Amino acid sequence: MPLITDELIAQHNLTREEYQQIVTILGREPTLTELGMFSVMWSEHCSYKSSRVHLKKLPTTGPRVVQGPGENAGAVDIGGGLCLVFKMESHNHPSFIEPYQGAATGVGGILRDIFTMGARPIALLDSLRFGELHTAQNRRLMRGVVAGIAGYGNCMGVPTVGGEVVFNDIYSFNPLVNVMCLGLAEKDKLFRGTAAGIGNPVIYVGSKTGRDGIHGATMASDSFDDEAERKRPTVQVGDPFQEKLLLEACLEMMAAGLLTGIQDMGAAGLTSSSCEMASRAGTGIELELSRVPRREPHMTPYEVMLSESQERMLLVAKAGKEAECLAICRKWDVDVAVIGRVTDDGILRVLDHGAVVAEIPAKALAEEGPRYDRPFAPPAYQELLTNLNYDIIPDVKDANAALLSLLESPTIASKRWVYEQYDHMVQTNTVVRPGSDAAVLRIKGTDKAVAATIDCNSRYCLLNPYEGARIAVAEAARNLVCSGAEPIGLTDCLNFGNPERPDIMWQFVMAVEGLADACEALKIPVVSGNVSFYNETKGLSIYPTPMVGMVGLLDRADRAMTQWFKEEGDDIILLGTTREELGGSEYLKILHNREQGVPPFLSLEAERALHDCVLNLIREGQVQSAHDCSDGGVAVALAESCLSGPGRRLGATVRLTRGRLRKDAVLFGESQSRVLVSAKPAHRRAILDAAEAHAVPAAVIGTVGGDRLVISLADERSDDTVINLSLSTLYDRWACSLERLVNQA
Amino acid sequence: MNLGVVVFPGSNCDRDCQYVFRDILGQDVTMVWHKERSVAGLDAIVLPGGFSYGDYLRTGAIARFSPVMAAVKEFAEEGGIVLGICNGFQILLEAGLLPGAMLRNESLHFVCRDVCITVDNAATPFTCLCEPGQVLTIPIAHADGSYYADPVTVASLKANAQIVFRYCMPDGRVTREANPNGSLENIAGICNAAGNVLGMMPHPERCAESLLGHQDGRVILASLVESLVHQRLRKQELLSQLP
Amino acid sequence: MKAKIHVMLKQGILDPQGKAVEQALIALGFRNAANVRIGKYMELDLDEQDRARAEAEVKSMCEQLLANPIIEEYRFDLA
Amino acid sequence: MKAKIHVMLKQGILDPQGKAVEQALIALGFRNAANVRIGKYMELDLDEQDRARAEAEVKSMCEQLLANPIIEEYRFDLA
Ligand SMILES: Nc1ncnc2c1ncn2[C@@H]1O[C@H](COP(=O)(O)OP(=O)(O)O)[C@@H](O)[C@H]1O
Ligand SMILES: [Mg+2]
Repeated sequence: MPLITDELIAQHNLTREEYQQIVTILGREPTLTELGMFSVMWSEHCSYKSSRVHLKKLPTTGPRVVQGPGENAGAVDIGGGLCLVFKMESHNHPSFIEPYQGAATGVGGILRDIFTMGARPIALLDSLRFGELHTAQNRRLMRGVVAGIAGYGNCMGVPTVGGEVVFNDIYSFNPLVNVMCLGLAEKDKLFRGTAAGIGNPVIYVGSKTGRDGIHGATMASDSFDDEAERKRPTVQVGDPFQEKLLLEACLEMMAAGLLTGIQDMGAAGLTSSSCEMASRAGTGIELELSRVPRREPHMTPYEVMLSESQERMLLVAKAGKEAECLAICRKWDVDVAVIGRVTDDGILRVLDHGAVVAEIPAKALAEEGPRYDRPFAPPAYQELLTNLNYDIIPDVKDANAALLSLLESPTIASKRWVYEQYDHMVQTNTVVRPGSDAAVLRIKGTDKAVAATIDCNSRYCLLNPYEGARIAVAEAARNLVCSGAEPIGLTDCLNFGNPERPDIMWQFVMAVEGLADACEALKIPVVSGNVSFYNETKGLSIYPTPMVGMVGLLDRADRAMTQWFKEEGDDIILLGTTREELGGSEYLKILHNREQGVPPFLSLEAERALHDCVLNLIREGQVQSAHDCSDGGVAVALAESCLSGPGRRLGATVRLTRGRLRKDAVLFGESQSRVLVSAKPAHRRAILDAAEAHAVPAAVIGTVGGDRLVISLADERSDDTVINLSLSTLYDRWACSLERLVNQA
Repeated sequence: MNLGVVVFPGSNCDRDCQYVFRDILGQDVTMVWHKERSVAGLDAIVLPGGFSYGDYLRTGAIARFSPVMAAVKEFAEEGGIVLGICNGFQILLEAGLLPGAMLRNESLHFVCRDVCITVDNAATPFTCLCEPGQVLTIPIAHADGSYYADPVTVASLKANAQIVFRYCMPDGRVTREANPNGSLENIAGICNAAGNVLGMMPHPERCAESLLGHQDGRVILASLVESLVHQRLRKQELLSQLP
Repeated sequence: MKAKIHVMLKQGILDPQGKAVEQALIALGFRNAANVRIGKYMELDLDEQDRARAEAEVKSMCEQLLANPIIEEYRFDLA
Repeated sequence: MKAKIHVMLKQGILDPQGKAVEQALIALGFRNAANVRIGKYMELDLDEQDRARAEAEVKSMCEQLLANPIIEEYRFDLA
């Protein structure tokens, strides 16, 4: 029995106090295996020790909530006995070390979280952050991550229908790879990760266990430093074919009524799945490790308990159903073994050939880990970021050039190069494919559809984490609304730096409060989520990036709306108010190389009114297109509506009233709560009336048609054409830029 | 009609094919597990898209040894109608039911998008409702779709009108620009010499409803059903003429 | 016995992967690299002492599964 | 000079391809096949006469591009 030394404790990322807590719980010194189990379960990644006190502020209830946070994924009711199960997760650190496998196994993990619930996965979305593509390393990371997501998702037959890609050098040494998955289940047939029924068999299903990713969970709770090199062997290789078989086998066992509980073996593998299932049910579990299928010889109990080999599940079957479970697994050619049983003593007891190697109260491991209310305070530099004197920034001279620069900046440019590598049509539900404000998927056997999107402007969050988080929620909801969907649920993935730093913790606390307030105001419950801390390299933190994944519901799939113009002669109407707001804009970054200022103002009342108005217009068939104004402002939104359709591209002639505002603010400012719609002229009156009834400012700003985008700015004295570009010029810059940047030598 | 959709481990368009034939075209569909050894009672067989056996080693290479493939081969030899879509096409090539082989896309990337194909042969059971030269818009989704065969084989494909679909521009011109994967002769789909086995890379089942954008794939699937009806009538006629 | 099997695309068949790697090598500054070709390499253990039988068996594996004779050629060693 | 490069997954790293092929071989009746591992094989011409320099160059190619040192190992011959 090795002596637990201070060094060993430090290697396990446990503090002296945490270790003392372990000794108190056990009433003795832990064994090495026990120390390993505590260290992974009490890591930031698994225990949420720094975030839990704040996450409590998020609103998690609502009439549609079937399952809130606390399970493998959340679920909302979509009527007709069905529910939508969804969650988002990060795989940032593994993707930096090995982009293809890191991203691929990230997809594998979130898929398991969904089918664990008894839901068949119907869609994936991915939200990515990379450094700018001027370095070979950033290009390699991007190529690898996209290929990894494609490699796994495509093979699984789950369409990747949406997401985000944003570029900023702050992510060069810590890219973000967040993946969200949606699944569909019958509401009363949801499965949960509980080990109920004393004496029930505990069954291991899936890939054999190897020495993969041992300490993956603690790695995700640690920053990168030069020792990243040393940690490399922990990379895991994904096997999507195995996962596909596992998916089918699990769904078949669930449908046959053989199971009482099920959980994937994700971070912290067999340890987390077993102790969490027991803890939720208030039971214990006894495992015999010699029965665990293995890929490598001579694995120690420590390694078996901590392995993060992919594509594995832990099931609790109903007593007497073992044989049927085994038969289904054999049919699908997946490894399976009965490795333990449910006990009544609340203890996770691990045996190796009959000898006890670990004996820990399951609740202590899963729920009674340390909790920290870490100190937080705004950083001294915060004021420098937001103080921006606009007098020193000249107004735009050549608006044509400015628009083209924005359209070809990779954050705004078309993401076709990415989403064409993803199968986004398999399962034949994709009504709105990637390339519009939100993806829309019909629900077979009903008239309904669901929409999904991920959004976060992390520059806003840097400048003001509270406002930035509120805007992320508002923008996600607006994207759904523009697709004709009513927002019904939210999942988040909170990517931040080191929580032990008060400035980072301040960003986190502010962001969570922003999320909470926006969700409260827009009545959108948070049903699942994930926290990823320690996103920093050599002391440099990423921008605070609270990714918001949101789902919406359409009563009629055939009313799904898209962002592109449809017909010559249609009116173009701008809903919402344009203010002089350039702070944190893509325009300031691209044209003036500044990431500064105050993010745009957001009134959640105005936002709600806008949503009600737009949803009504779409439901009544009064608009032909709807597009949210975000990065790059109205000018970019107009260009996107001209260019992004699958058929013939349509131009537009637009006149914007400038008033006393700067030209660049009118064209490229990112004022919130604005939507661009196009409509047949016959509907103009009804639309303007509806807008007035909802107290939403509305202006007819132009007409669809021709093969140019022409924008003029008017004030009391003049009416100047400031943008006049052919669609082919615009298209070339916007559609081909990303591919050019990724493939540059 | 009773169509069999074969389910290999790793198939992932099997349910899409089931849905389109059953719910959109109103036919009976039987899901055929790859370990079955008989396809008795089926009027036609569909090998769906996906990643059978993960497509590890080569696409379709391992699936061709599934027990059901012997029965499929026999069914085809007796004139039964067999449609292989995407991975199904790759399996038919590996199994030798169609000539040639599939290479990695020239771009080396998986590609998922709409393309145009022209119907080069409108006289097959899969295209009988098409006009010759008709241009269809249809999605592709594959990483290994660059069709290859030696020059002799290609010549005989041409001579026998076995090239059924070719990638083309929206106006029907078959150009290099229209080729999404580097396929020889812009080949998107070929049939066997007898005409009863078709393999195609594009996915007709993904565009058979207007809700999904367009429904050009429907004419291919409906042709297949129409051909089965004719085949049955012909059989009945022959039977009635027997003494 | 251990079999070591090499499977390559036949000469004359376009190898876009080889070409891409070649271009990447040149971009990295390896200007004197040329004719890059990429194939598969497989190793397996064969529980068989008789060399002739082992050879026949591996040949049969290659022809049935490991290589596609339309586009690929193979060679193997036994040790 | 010609470089012949073998790239394999490191020992202990899951090799899904190898596993699938092994199962297929066994299903085909090659019951004495085991431990199938699949890797990459690359050939390239190097316009370089000096053996030591060539060796250094190929090593550098492998480390920078041809192999992924995190999960793969490589070896090469020059001829
Ligand atoms: N930021 C968050 N907001 C809401 N719920 C969260 C958040 N982070 C985590 N949760 C919830 O806490 C639970 C544990 O999350 P996690 O450990 O990521 O799950 P898993 O074990 O599947 O990785 C989940 O139910 C998750 O939905
Ligand atoms: Mg989970």
